Amino acid sequence: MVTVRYRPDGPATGADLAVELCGLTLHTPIIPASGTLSREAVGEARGVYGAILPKTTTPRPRDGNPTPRIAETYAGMVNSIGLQNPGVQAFMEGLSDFEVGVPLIVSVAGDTVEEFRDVVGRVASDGRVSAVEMNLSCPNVEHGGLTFCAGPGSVEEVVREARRETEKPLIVKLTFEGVVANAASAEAAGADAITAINTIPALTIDARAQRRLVRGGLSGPAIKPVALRAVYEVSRTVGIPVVASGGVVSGEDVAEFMLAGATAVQVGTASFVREPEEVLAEFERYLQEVGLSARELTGRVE
Amino acid sequence: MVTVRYRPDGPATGADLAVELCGLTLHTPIIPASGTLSREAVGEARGVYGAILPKTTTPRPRDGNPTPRIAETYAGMVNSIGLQNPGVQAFMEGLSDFEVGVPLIVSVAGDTVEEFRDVVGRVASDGRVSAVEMNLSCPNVEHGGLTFCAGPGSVEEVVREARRETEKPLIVKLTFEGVVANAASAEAAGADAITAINTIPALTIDARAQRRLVRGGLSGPAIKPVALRAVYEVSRTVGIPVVASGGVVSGEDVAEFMLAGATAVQVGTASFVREPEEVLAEFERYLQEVGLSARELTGRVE
Amino acid sequence: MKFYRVEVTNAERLGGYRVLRYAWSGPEPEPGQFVMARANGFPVTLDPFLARPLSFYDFADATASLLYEVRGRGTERLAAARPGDTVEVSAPLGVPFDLSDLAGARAALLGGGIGVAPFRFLSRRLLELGVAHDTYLGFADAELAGAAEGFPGARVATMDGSAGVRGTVLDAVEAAGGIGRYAALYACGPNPMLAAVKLAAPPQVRCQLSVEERMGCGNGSCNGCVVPVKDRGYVRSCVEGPVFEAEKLAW
Amino acid sequence: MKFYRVEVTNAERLGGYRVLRYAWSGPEPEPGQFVMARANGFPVTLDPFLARPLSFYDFADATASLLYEVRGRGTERLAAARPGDTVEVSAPLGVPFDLSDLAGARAALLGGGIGVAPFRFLSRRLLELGVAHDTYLGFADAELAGAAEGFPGARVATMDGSAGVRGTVLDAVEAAGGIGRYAALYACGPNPMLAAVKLAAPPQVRCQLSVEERMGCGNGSCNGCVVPVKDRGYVRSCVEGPVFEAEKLAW
Ligand SMILES: Cc1cc2nc3c(=O)[nH]c(=O)nc-3n(C[C@H](O)[C@H](O)[C@H](O)COP(=O)(O)OP(=O)(O)OC[C@H]3O[C@@H](n4cnc5c(N)ncnc54)[C@H](O)[C@@H]3O)c2cc1C
Ligand SMILES: Cc1cc2nc3c(=O)[nH]c(=O)nc-3n(C[C@H](O)[C@H](O)[C@H](O)COP(=O)(O)OP(=O)(O)OC[C@H]3O[C@@H](n4cnc5c(N)ncnc54)[C@H](O)[C@@H]3O)c2cc1C
Ligand SMILES: Cc1cc2nc3c(=O)[nH]c(=O)nc-3n(C[C@H](O)[C@H](O)[C@H](O)COP(=O)(O)O)c2cc1C
Ligand SMILES: Cc1cc2nc3c(=O)[nH]c(=O)nc-3n(C[C@H](O)[C@H](O)[C@H](O)COP(=O)(O)O)c2cc1C
Ligand code: FES
Ligand code: FES
Repeated sequence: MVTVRYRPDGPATGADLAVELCGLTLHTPIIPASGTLSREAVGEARGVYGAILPKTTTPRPRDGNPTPRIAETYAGMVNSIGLQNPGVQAFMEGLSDFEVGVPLIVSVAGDTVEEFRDVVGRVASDGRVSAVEMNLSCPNVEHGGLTFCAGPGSVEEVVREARRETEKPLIVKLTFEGVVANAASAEAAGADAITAINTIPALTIDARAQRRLVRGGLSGPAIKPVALRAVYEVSRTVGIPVVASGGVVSGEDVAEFMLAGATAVQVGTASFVREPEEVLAEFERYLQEVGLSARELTGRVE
Repeated sequence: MVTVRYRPDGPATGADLAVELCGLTLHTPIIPASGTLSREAVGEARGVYGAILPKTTTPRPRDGNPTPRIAETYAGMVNSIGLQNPGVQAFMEGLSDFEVGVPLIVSVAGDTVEEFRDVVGRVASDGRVSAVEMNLSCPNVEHGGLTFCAGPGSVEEVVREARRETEKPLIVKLTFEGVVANAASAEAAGADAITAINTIPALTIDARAQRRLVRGGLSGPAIKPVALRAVYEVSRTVGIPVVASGGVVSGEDVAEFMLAGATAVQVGTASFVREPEEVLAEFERYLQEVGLSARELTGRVE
Repeated sequence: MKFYRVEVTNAERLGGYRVLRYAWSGPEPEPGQFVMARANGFPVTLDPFLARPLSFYDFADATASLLYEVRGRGTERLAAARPGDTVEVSAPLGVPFDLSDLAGARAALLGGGIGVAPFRFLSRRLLELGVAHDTYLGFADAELAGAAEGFPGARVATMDGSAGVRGTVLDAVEAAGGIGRYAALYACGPNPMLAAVKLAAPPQVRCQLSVEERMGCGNGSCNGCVVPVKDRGYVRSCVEGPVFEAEKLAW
Repeated sequence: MKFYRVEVTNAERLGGYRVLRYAWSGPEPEPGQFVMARANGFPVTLDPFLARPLSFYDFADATASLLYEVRGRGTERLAAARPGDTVEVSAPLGVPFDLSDLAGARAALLGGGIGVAPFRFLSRRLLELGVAHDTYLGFADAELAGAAEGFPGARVATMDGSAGVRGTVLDAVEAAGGIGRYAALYACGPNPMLAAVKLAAPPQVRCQLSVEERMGCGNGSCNGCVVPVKDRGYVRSCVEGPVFEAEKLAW
């Protein structure tokens, strides 16, 4: 045992935490953001997460980018991991590490529409997978340096094709730029839910060394108000559920995203600096104070 | 006199701070960001700023939005002031408050291309005005809720029209979304410089009160890495100078923006929480340590 | 905005509130003025990011005092400062109470909740000027009303009647003879209270209200702290206030 | 990641570095493991945002010690903690030095700069195990070499020759009889030093290197701290390291 527990939280409050997402029952609305929960850390979070969501997997293994891959910024960090992953085959072989008795959502990406379709089909056909999250913030090699989020056209196409592969819930994860239009076209193409938002394009420079440090995506509390705006607007545009991602640090942040319109809320970078259990405990206390259940929060703010 | 000076800075270092922006000589590369330096506070900053840049003025007076207009966020703030200003006529009558012996850049906006052209012509024809900054992050009433930054087309049109009105330097201020393409079309339409970036769309919610607090733009240190990315990419796309705006808090931040490609750097929100003089002093010490002049920094990082 | 790192000379509780004192040899504050205040940080604290406006509770012998309620993170961090620690404050800001034309007049000082803060200082100044005045303080309950200790001679009202007159600060005025006998009113507190004072003030009485709006900068730069005024849209309460003539406010 | 708020029992200087001790009754650390550490904040400090990896300098009597160099804001804030203050640390993390197969062997511990940190603890453990070993420490100059006090019996090199042997830690090994007589090498320091140790190590010698990469999480979640390994692309140094067999690293 340890000397002092960090911010002891008192007894569980008995608040009603369960939410429904695309027909799945999540016993809490909190989900790890893709790429921020390793298989080694899954155990730590038992009981906290309503679903498990591992790092994006791709058709072939990827080594990822050279270091430095991360840099700290004011209230956030910039990462450029480069989707390092062992490829979908090895990933599926190790999938049991992520089975902890809650729904398993698998994040996928590909370089082309074709690849996306294949990888969606591949993971969705596995009985252990409850839903698929398509990470569209990755480069579409058939369209130069642009990502699949570059516009409603490419979103539509890739989602429509993926849709043919499965009846399981298909969650489309979008970046901030053009999120409202992109969400609408994802819905039109058959998406079952939208995750908003991925990291925001950013850069860090080391002034002393006079060199570029990391060119990648900004995450963490810094981006919270931007993500909140995206969730608010997307949830007022589409009829499908919205999963929030971006800057959640506290239980009150979770509540704000749900009030803005989210059905479930991802915690990413904050899990590097806090125990997600504390976030959940704060959220429970919030629910108790306001006398509401988790699902009653969704979209409650005008 | 006061008991303790905040972070005493020691003697001036004698670093060479001057930069050239569109033919104007700025004795330091630091400029106040539009909307963050009142006439009451101009005096405080004497000697610090290489140019003065007051809040955006519009053809007619604007009352602005009801309160709450500001909310604090992690390492930043969201504002929705609503371009409160006395209108260009009253603004020009009070312009002498902003004359402190350095170039005066006037920020303007309008609801239509027509209004933009008129207000640019109006301010540029005044001998006291050295340059005009066009704030394109304001709604283009002829195109619904979209701003002039909605795409390269509207940027081109409004800049081309404004360009007819003056030979004075025309600086086009852009928001993050689509900044690279928009900067290219501003240049094509005759802009002399680009300011990047304005605030990022954001929202705050009061979880306790269960109400929306402020729907507006995020500024402050939180957005720094996003602005840095924009400056880096825009300066590698256009041939005209780039003025940085977004999240500068320290002298090292100023250096990073210049290394990324900026010719001058605006300080906005940070001036609410620090004395800009300290930022300049830190920047001077940085220059001395690296043994470079301010203008040698621009674009020095690959 | 310039912030000064000042040494805390005293930090104590007063009723439900806290007092923080610091040595100040800069421009002398006037009653009704405020400072932007915050805990230390580097280069500035991000926890929280903005400084907080707090009125001068007193100023004497080169020592400034603030009286504040711990509401959120900004005041919580200030409350953690112990004597010898430093905090960061701006110079005195804003338009103070106007004390001209008070010769022979009797004034009433009306504070609600933490809005009582400026009235110790104002009362001290009025005493110096020889202006007769009464201080009325309204609180939620007796615990908070413990702060009345800091206001010698003040009359107290509490909403729950647990100390002084039951009701609002205006009920305390009523109980003491009514508002009619004053030639000048100075009020500070939540907006509904200020509106009630404005409404209760007889037409011939000069009424000054100190308003409380969220502030971003404190020096007029952000346009965040506005209040609506008659015929002029919004004005910034940090530079054109926080003290306003009641009749100027559009509420 | 779970952080524990622990009380600082001791905070002092050691040469150019600092030692911080805290009571720890959680899982026992092993030499070569590290913690993620940071100053307090709410709900977490944003100044700075991420925690910092620091090796165990020692662990005995339920007291953990860290030895660190103040480089930037993270270590600066830790250095401000006084005995009685609290800081936040994770449980012990990472793969420790492998101490199996050492029977009868002689080991060398090679630390460069702040990379000396893990070797007090490792030396203590080797003593307990009865493994003969020598400790070599390389520093820039005599001031930093003051830290050698924390490593009883260690031999010192300084780049400027102001203390011990002039040169690198490998020069100190050379001066003491060469690297050939060791069956096991343990090294920690900047990457160029680790590469030099790997190069200098005779083929039959088992060589373990503790690498230093920027870390985001410390528990394998962010993939930020990777090092290139032979035939396998990149592996995460926080969970598959920080200690690696030298031959596995692709550098
Ligand atoms: C001129 C002036 C003088 C003042 N003098 C004093 C004084 O002498 N003593 C004193 O105690 N207080 C005084 N105040 C009030 C004081 O500034 C606030 O209580 C303080 O800023 C609270 O900061 P905090 O960090 O503790 O709380 P915060 O965490 O900042 O907020 C507390 C509450 O405000 C709400 N809130 C946050 N942002 C907004 C927003 N944009 N709009 C509306 N509500 C919001 C929060 O939800 C929360 O409930 C004064 C205010 C002004 C303007
Ligand atoms: C496993 C492990 C064990 C360690 N053990 C110890 C120990 O016992 N004692 C000890 O003192 N140190 C140890 N370190 C190093 C220690 O973690 C760093 O010195 C510390 O994180 C510095 O933090 P800071 O906030 O003081 O400095 P920072 O301000 O974070 O940075 C210091 C320097 O690093 C540069 N930098 C910042 N970001 C990056 C990036 N992404 N890539 C490259 N450079 C960057 C900065 O420009 C700056 O020059 C260990 C590191 C690891 C990985
Ligand atoms: C280190 C790191 C790795 C990430 N990897 C992925 C990924 O593989 N797939 C993905 O969709 N998002 C990835 N993200 C984005 C997160 O899932 C999340 O959308 C984003 O970080 C914003 O949330 P946060 O502020 O809570 O971290 C990653 C983020 C970080 C910080
Ligand atoms: C309170 C406030 C008011 C602003 N008003 C304007 C404005 O009138 N015109 C404009 O172009 N930008 C305006 N801005 C944006 C700033 O000029 C600046 O581009 C932005 O805040 C990012 O920089 P910063 O992080 O340094 O504040 C305003 C920003 C703030 C915080
Ligand atoms: S607080 Fe910024 S204008 Fe008043
Ligand atoms: S520090 Fe995050 S994976 Fe190692």
